[in-house]
Order: sequence, then structure tokens, then C-alpha cells
Amino acid sequence: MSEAVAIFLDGSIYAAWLFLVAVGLTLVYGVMKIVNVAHGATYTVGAYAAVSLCGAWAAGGGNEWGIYLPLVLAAPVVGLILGPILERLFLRPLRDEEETVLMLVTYALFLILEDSVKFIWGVDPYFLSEPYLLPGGIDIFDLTYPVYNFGMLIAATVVGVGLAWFLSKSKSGRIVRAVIHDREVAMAMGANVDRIYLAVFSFGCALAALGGALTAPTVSVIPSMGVEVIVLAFAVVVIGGMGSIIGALLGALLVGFVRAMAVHLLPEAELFIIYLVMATVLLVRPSGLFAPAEARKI
Amino acid sequence: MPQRMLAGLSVLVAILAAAPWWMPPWMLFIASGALAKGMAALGLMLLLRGGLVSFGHALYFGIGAYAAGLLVLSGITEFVVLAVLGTLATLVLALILGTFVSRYRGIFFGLLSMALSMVFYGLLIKLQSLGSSDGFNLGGIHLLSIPMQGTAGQVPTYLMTLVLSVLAAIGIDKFLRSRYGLLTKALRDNELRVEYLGQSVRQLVLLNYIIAAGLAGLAGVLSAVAVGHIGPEMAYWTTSGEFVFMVILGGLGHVAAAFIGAGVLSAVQAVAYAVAPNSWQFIVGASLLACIVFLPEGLWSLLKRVGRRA
Amino acid sequence: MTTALSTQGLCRSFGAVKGADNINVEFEAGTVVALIGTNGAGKTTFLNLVTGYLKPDSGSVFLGERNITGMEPRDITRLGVARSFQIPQLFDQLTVDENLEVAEIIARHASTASQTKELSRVRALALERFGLVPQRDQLAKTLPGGARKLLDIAMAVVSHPSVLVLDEPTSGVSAEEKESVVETVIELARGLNAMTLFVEHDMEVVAQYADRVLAFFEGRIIADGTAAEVLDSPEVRRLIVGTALGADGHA
Amino acid sequence: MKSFSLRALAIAVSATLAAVAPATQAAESVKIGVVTFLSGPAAGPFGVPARNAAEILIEELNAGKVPGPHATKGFGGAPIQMVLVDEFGSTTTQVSEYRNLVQRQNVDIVVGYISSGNCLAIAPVAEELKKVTVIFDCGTPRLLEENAYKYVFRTNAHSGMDSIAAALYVASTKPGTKSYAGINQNYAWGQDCWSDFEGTMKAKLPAAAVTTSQMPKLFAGQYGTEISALLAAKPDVIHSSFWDGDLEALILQAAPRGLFKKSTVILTAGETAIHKLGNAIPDGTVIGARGPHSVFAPDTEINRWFQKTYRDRFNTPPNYASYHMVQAILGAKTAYEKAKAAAGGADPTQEQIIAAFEGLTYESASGKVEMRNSKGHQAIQETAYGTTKMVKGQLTVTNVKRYPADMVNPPEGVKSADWIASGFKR
Repeated sequence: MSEAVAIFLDGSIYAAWLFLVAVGLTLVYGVMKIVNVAHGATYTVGAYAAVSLCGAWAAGGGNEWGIYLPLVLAAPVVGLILGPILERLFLRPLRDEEETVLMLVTYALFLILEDSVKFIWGVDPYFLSEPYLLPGGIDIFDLTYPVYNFGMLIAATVVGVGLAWFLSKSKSGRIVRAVIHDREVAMAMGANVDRIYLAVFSFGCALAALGGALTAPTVSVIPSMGVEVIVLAFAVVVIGGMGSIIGALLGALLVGFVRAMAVHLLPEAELFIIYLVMATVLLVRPSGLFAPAEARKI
Repeated sequence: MPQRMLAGLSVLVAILAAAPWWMPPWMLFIASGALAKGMAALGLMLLLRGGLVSFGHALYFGIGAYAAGLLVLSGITEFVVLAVLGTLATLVLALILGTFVSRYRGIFFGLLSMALSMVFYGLLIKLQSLGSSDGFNLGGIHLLSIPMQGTAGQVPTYLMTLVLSVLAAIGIDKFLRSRYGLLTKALRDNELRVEYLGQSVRQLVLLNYIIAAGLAGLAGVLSAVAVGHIGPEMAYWTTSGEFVFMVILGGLGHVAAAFIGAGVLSAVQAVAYAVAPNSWQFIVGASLLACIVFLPEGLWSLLKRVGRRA
Repeated sequence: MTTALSTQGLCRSFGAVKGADNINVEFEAGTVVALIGTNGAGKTTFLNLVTGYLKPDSGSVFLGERNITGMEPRDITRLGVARSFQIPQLFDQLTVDENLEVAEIIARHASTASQTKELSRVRALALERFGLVPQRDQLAKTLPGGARKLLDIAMAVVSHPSVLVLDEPTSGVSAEEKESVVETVIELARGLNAMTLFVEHDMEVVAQYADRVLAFFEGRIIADGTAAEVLDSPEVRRLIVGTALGADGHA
Repeated sequence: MKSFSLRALAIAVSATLAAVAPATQAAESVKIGVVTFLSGPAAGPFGVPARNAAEILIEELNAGKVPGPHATKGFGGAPIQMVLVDEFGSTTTQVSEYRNLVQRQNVDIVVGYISSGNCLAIAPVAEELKKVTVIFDCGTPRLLEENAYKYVFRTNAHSGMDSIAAALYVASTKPGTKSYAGINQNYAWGQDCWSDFEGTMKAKLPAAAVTTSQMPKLFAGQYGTEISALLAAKPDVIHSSFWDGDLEALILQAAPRGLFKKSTVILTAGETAIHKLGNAIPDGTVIGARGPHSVFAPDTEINRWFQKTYRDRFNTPPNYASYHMVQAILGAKTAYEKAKAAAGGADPTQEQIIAAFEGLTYESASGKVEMRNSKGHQAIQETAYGTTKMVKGQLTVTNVKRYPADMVNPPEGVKSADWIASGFKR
């Protein structure tokens, strides 16, 4: 019984983390058709930004419990600075290139950003464990879980629900959905694609940075921390269906639970379980679980 | 123009064939590696001509290498056997996987290929008997009585790689000029129409996929012989990424472009390592970006322009 | 006369919308048949069902005696059904000549030597009749709208089909070119003795070239007969021609 | 744009040529190629501390400021010139960079390699190019157990020692251990360390049983699920050979969940974490340093000098990777000088260096090193484990137990795994 509960909790927590790191990727793909490899580097930058902002907060004598403010603030800061730079300078001029070329552009940006992080912050790890340790832990059956992990669950829920609300209820959200469905028609209807792309890409960067910032307290912050994350986030997004928010959620849950089961019951399988899930899902549903419908006329 | 191009390429091949007499040994090693990788990139180029890009092509590079490695472990060290069986192993696997993968298009084809290569990578990591992530060394490989490894083997290995590369390039060039080449080009433009003219797109993709895999497998064997060591990283997604990088760098204009891309990337890497050991990633990333922005058709287009002006 | 193509109880719906509602029809070999109807009446759905792009919910399609229901487009094409598209489906990065060459290469796949010769003849003929000779070495993407349409049709014709399916051959073609395009196509099709199905909004064109006209409405055939019979039927006048008048501005 | 790209090409070509032209060098200096991770995940914990150690050691050697037995300037009076190479990148790249060092840069000795995959691949190339190559950190026993190499030396003990000593520490400090578990990275190093530990435990504490062996992917970063599984399994002892960011993440994520309180956790490479993460490591954690390095290093003049010089320069104490690097360079220096003396003061040949290096015993900052195994090419050394304890906000290591070299290293000619399987027969 306690094992089932542990699998459920571990799976949910891991899924929340996966969703946070993957949702920006799927949004950017859905709107711009860009598989953004630089997402991983933005995640890293987000973690470092959180380290610097929280460091400044602590150095400035900020309230101990207030540290969550600079932690979360790292996301919009990175999104607003990095997003427009990357989109305006590199992605907009190359917008009409093929998907694979755009993917390579973002791969190049990934390499550049990762080394830039090294220039700015060095290779020595940074630690930002205060936000993780501060709220302590709670016992569930006989396992202790850090409260921070449940904060992660809440953050993922807020992001997911917020995004769903924005896309379905707000006017700009409906325009974004129209672009996802059919860029040409949306343009013909007067959608300002330039502005939408800029906003969506920056928002995607902010989401990646949020993932990095919220992860920072639980890991050692090093320049290469984004490499593994990008591959994982890809797997989640592909499983869910590229461009689908609900798909990213389901992909994250599927990977989270399958992996938790593997770790608890069959630890040997952990290594490639995610790729196995990905290959299986693709073999059964070639576009992932929830690929958004696209208009195709003949 | 074609005549001049042919002449230019012949001169290039002649210069490369003479490399053992003018290249220092360390550079010859890089050249061997670049040619082998260029061969893998050539296969990827064929797929790309049909509009498909694989982010898991290193799977076949790894399969070729590990097939050769297993043969060496079982005592077979004749190069011809390694090359033939190594390539055959990749062809068989490509036939099996290709029947599934050929259903996919665009980014899904790329990512499914990547997932498959990562499953293979995971499998290799699991195999402690094959050295897990550390891989293992293979030595004593020879062609008849000519050694292919060690100091005496460097030149034979290089020349063999060159000969096979040139043969592969000529073969693929012929293929691209055949009706399959035209169909492949058509495929990239409009799959729906290809189907509506009565041609199975999957069959065509499968054919290209198998050829591409075979080239990567042979490249894997050659690379294993030249380096003398194989490891799971040969099948890792970053290796696949490197192949894609080479194709984009060279361009799709000509079969020689894949090798030019491979050569230039290897040179950029070597220089970046030497000049800036702390920031070579930055340099590689920046050159990739510069290439896409300034040379969207790849280096080949640059050579063609220079050739036309001369 | 023999039956070239027929359907039995063909049904297909898209959610609540009925794209095809129990269609039973037979086409005689060598005839030229026009499909008319408003947008969304089910004309293109019918063509897509016949050529395999869509699979029917129920019912069957027969090519001669052969049941081709549920077959893939490529297999149906190989059996002799060729089609053109409302939006031309070309190989934009290939030249006009290469576009036709691709079509010929694929058609040649299952042909005997004498048929191969015939294919080359049809290809040359199509190039010439459609006036594409001057542009033969141009990339397809550089062609103007009318020429794109013609090339699209020419590619269908090259395989020397027994059934030729044309989805709005004159849409996007300028008013002046319209007549000559249709005339060229129909003439070529008759020359190849191909049964031709074409979707057309221009009733003058329909009246002039079609041996038989089918009027579609809400996925059903509401009128079937010669051009005069169908165009004069009150239901067609009320449901189709009237709106066509309004939409196209001429009739 | 046309002219721009042409110019770019021209610049690229001339840059290539410039980089490719052999660097000029002072004839009398000894050139050492140093290969270590400058980028990638292993750079922070190992590569850069090792590079830092190489930098200051070479500087101070050239200035003649190193105390004790290594006071001679440079290598036997000749100044040392260092050529630095990044170890990050594929094995093929490493082989090509090695050839570059030997054939283009004409280095006299290569010191390097942290990754086991790299050191395995480099060894036959060193033989081919006939260049003395000193492996300073890579752990796999396979390097010198599977092949006899003439030019390849390893101055650190291999990873078998770490796991054997860890199990011995458990057997002596927790003889009542009923159950144990492992969490190791799923790649060769993690797999080897776990099987060596398990093998030794079976021999020394046959009554103890394995509850779970967790094998997360290398660089996974998130271990919440694994920690739950370990907590649920309730083992008395947990073995982990984690290193780098993974180690730090494991500590950060597991400590607040009480894993370190409920079980005794042994971190065989834990020493790299204590300098940066000292306050997060709970009391009672068993720490190793892959040899008598860092906190386990003897209180000698040379160690005091190294600690001080390193701290003064980099504001942090040196970790075991720094010690490994010092041990390798000092080994090369000792062999070089011995060979030079034997050659009557002339610059020694590679063969003479090898003759001097084989079977050499010398003093490093970590105490005595014996090049005893694998025909004098593989170092053996004592090792130590200790338990952490916070004293006045400062992490200290108590209950240190030292294991003589012979107790934790297989006898000459015996493979580590066979030795463990045989129940440690001598």
C-alpha cells in the first residue's frame, strides 16, 4: 500500500517537474513550429538567474521567506531579456527556413548560450538550497517528502491551468490558438504574427527559465545542467503530441508514473524506459497522444 | 561547368590520395575520421534530399562499429569481413526498423529515429560485458597481410577510407541522377502528389533509409578501425547531431558537399580545441549559425560561385 | 457500353455533416461527366472517396468490375484513375519537364514496352497541347496560376488513365483562358478515350462540354442527366444555379 | 554578401593554418601535455580543480618553490611548459587531440584523462606513438589489467580500491549490518563500483542482504523517486559512487528527507562535495576520497605547502582530483629526474624514463606511492574512509580508518574482480 502511495507521489512530483520544463517547448513548437533546442540552455540560464537574484536578495538583507520572490522573478527576467534577443536577431530572419534548419539554429544557440554561461558564472557549482530546505518536510506513511516538492506540484498546476485559461478564454489566447491551427488563415484574419511570435517565444523562454529557477534549489547549478533536460523535455512533448499543452501534461504524467514504477519495482529498466515509452507511443500514434489538428487542403 | 566541376573534384581526390605524403600523421588521422563521418553524412544527405532528417542516424554508425567490434572479439580481424558483415548488419536492422520508421514524416521521423538510437545506446550502457559506457579496444585488424592499425596501418586505413568514400560518392551520385534521384527530389517537394501518381512514398523512403543506414554502418566500421576503440557514445544523439551539422554545412548540392562539410567541421573543431580549449563549443555554435545565415545552401554553393567566377 | 466506374451506397460523414449520403452512380467508359453544386455540397468529398484520399464509412467503389473501396490512392492510380487538384500539387523545385518526367517514370513502372512508348507520346502531347513547351525548363514554382493548373492536369493525363478526375480545372484560371483550358483538357481526354469526371462552377462550360451532369446537394445527388435536363430542373435552379449566379456574377 | 562570405572563408582558412603550424618552443624546456575536462559536467568537480593544481604545481616547480623531495627546478632543472587540452568531446576527438599533442606539439610526456572510456582508448595510441603517458585519475581496473602497456602509467590506484575499502569500513564500524542498498550512476564506473562493493560485502559480511540497487541515468539530476525507493527499502547501509553535480543533487535532495539519518550512507567519491556543500552533509555520512587525498592526506611539508598555495590562489581547498594531478606530475618528475641521473645528466629518452618509472616509489602530497602492479605501471597506495561530523559549524572527518595498500589492492598479476571473488586470497 505504502509503495503504491509512494509511486503515486513520486510519479506526480516528477511529472510536475517534467511538465514545467516541457510546457514552454510544446507551446513554442505549436505556434512557431520551432523545435527549440536552446530551451535547455534557457533552463540553465534561468537557474543561474535565480542564483544571482536570490543571492542579491540575501545580500541585501531581504526577508528569509521572501526568497521565493526573486526565485520566481528569474523567469520573467530571463524571458524578457533572452526571448526578444534570440527571436529578433536569429529566429525572425530565418523564419521561412525548414523546421530542421530552425532546429539546428536553436542547437547552435544552445552551444553558444552554454559557453556564455561558463564565461559569466564559471564552471564551479552554485548552491541555492535555502528555498528547498526552508519549509521542511512532511511524513506520508513512513516516507518524508519535502514540502518544496508539493510547491512544485502547485507551480505546475498554476502554469497549466493559467495557460489553459489564457488560450481558451482570453482574446489574445484565441488568436494564438488560431495561429497554431492555421498560420495563413490567422494572418489573413489580421493576426499580427510578428508580435505573437515575439510574445510566445519570450513566454516560452520564461517558462524554461521558470523550470530552471524552480529546479535550482534541488540541484547543484552547473553549466551543463540543461543537456539532459532538453532530451527529456523532447520525449515528453513528442509523447504528448508536439504543440499540445494537454499533451505535454499527459506525456509528463505518463513518463512520471512509468518511471516511478520502474524505479520502485524494476530499477534496472530506468535507463531507457522513457525512450521505450516514446518509441511505443509513436509506433501506436504516429503524432503523439494529442497532436493538435492542422488544416490541410487538397 | 560540369566538366570543370569534374576536373576540380578529380584534383581534390588526387590531393587527398597524396595526403600520406604531405599531411603530418596527426592530420591524417583527422582526415580519416572526417572521411568516414562524411560517408555517414552522405547517407543523411540522401534522406534529406527526400525531405527527411534523422536525429538518430548514429544508431547505424554504432551498429556498424559494434558489429565489427564483436567480430574482432570473436577472433576475426580481416578488414574485408568486418566491412562486409558490419554493413550487412546495419542493412538488416535498417530493413526491420525502416518498415516502421518510413511511416513518419518531418520532425516525428527525426525524433523517432533519435528515440531508437537512444534505446540502443541504453542497451550498450547496460552491457557490462562489452565495457558499458567505456566501450572496448579493437586491435590487430588487417587487410590480407597489410596491417590496418598502429603506425604501419595508418596510411592503409586512410587510403581504404578514401577509396570507399570516393566509391560511395560516385555510387550515390549515380543514384541521384537515376530515376530514383528524381523521385527523391519530388518526394521532398510534394509527397501527396507522388502517391497520387502511383508511387508508394513509404517504399521510396525505405529504400533511401536503408542505403543511408548502410553508409553509416560502413562509416562506423571504418571509424572503429581508425580509432581502435568503440563506445556507446558513437550511437549517442550528439553524434547524430554532428552528422546533421555536416550535411547542413556542406549543403545538398552535390555528393562531395557531405565530405566537404565533414572536413570543414572536423577542421573547425580541431582549431577550436587548439585555440580555445575553454570555449570551443561557442566557436562551433557560432560557425554553424554563420553558415546557416550566410550560406543557406551550404559550403557547396560557395564553391560553385567561386567556380563560376573563375 | 461498359461501366468504367460505379459506386454503391457510398456514405461518409464529418461529425454531423454528411459529405456523402448514400451515393449510387454508374459512369460509362469514355463519357465526360460534370459535377456541380455549391461549396460544401459534397463534390470534392465524392472525388476524394473515389480516388482513395478518404475512406467511406460504408458503401463501395468499383473500377469496372473491381472493388477498389478502401484502397490507397497510389494503388487506385496504378489501376488507371488519375486526378488533378483544386490547389495544384506540383513539385515546385523541379522544372516543368521534370514534373512530367516524374509522372511518366512512375506510370512506366507497371507498363510494357509499347505502353512506355505511348506514355512518352502522351507526355509530349500534353506539354504541347497545354502550351507549356516554352516554359519546359522553368521551375514549377515560377509558373503563373493558369500554367500551374495546366501542369497539374497534364501530370494526371500523362499516365494515360482510363478514368480522369479533375477537381475544378478552371479555378484560378483567368476568364479569357477558361474556355480554351477546358476545351484542351476535354479534347485530350476524349482522344485518350478516358472517362472524365470534372467539378465545375461555370454553367456555360458545363453545358458546352459535359455529356452528363450530376448535381450535388448536402452529400446527395439531387439531379442526374444531360446538361439541359439537369440545369433546367427547378430544384437545381433553386439550390445551385441561383447561388452560383450570385457567387460568380455570371452564368 | 558574396564578398563577405568569401572573406569569412579566407579568415577561417588562415586561422586554420595559423593554428595548425607547430608552435615554436624553447629547446631546453620539458613540454607536458595536460588533458582534463575544461567543459562538460566533469569540469567543475574534477577537471578544473585538476587543471588548477597542474597550473600552480608547474609554476612553483619552475620557480623551484616546491618543498621536500621535489625541490629541484622544473624537471631536473629544465623548465616545464604546459599544453592544455579539453577532455570533453567524443573519444575520437580525444584520440585525435592526443595525436595532435604528440605529433604536432611534440610534447615529451602526456598527463591526463579522467574518463575511463578515454583512458582505455588512449592507451593503445600511446603505445603506437611511443609516448610516455601518465593517467592521473581514470578509475577502471581494465586499463592495465586487460593489457600490458609499455608507455602507459597510472599514478592513482584504480576504482577497485575505493569499493573494497568502503565495504571494509562498513564491516569494521557497523559489523551488525543486516541489509544494504546502492545508488550508482548507470554507466561503467557506477556499475563497476557497485559490483565491487557488493562482492566485498558478500565476502566480509555474508549475512547482510541487498535490498535494492538503484541505477539512475548519469546526469539525471532528479532523484526524488530513487530516494523514496531507498527510504522504503530501509537498508542499514547505502553505497554510492556518485560524483559531480549528481552527487551534490543527491545530497541536497536526500538529506532533508532523512535518508542519511535512517541509513548510513557511504559516498566513495564524497570528498569533492564537502568543500562546497559541507553544511548540507549530515553527520554520520561516510566519505572517501579515492585515496589518501585532501582531508585524508598526511601532515607532511609538501602537503602543507600544496594546501596553502592552492587555497591562496583559488580560495578553496584542493580536492582529490587536484591531488591526483599533483601525484601524476610529481611521479613523472621523479621518474624523469631518476632517468636523467642514470643517463649521466643528459636529457633522458622515452625508454629511459620508462625504465626509471617502472616500479618507482615516490612521495606525493598524499604520501607514499608505489608503482607496483601491472609490471610496475599501476600505482598502489593506502586509502582511508572517515565519518563526517559538524564541529562548530565546520565539517570535520572523524573515525578515520586507514587501509594499507596491500589490504585494498590486488596482488600483482591478479585482476581486481577475481581477487574479490576469491575472497581476497594473497
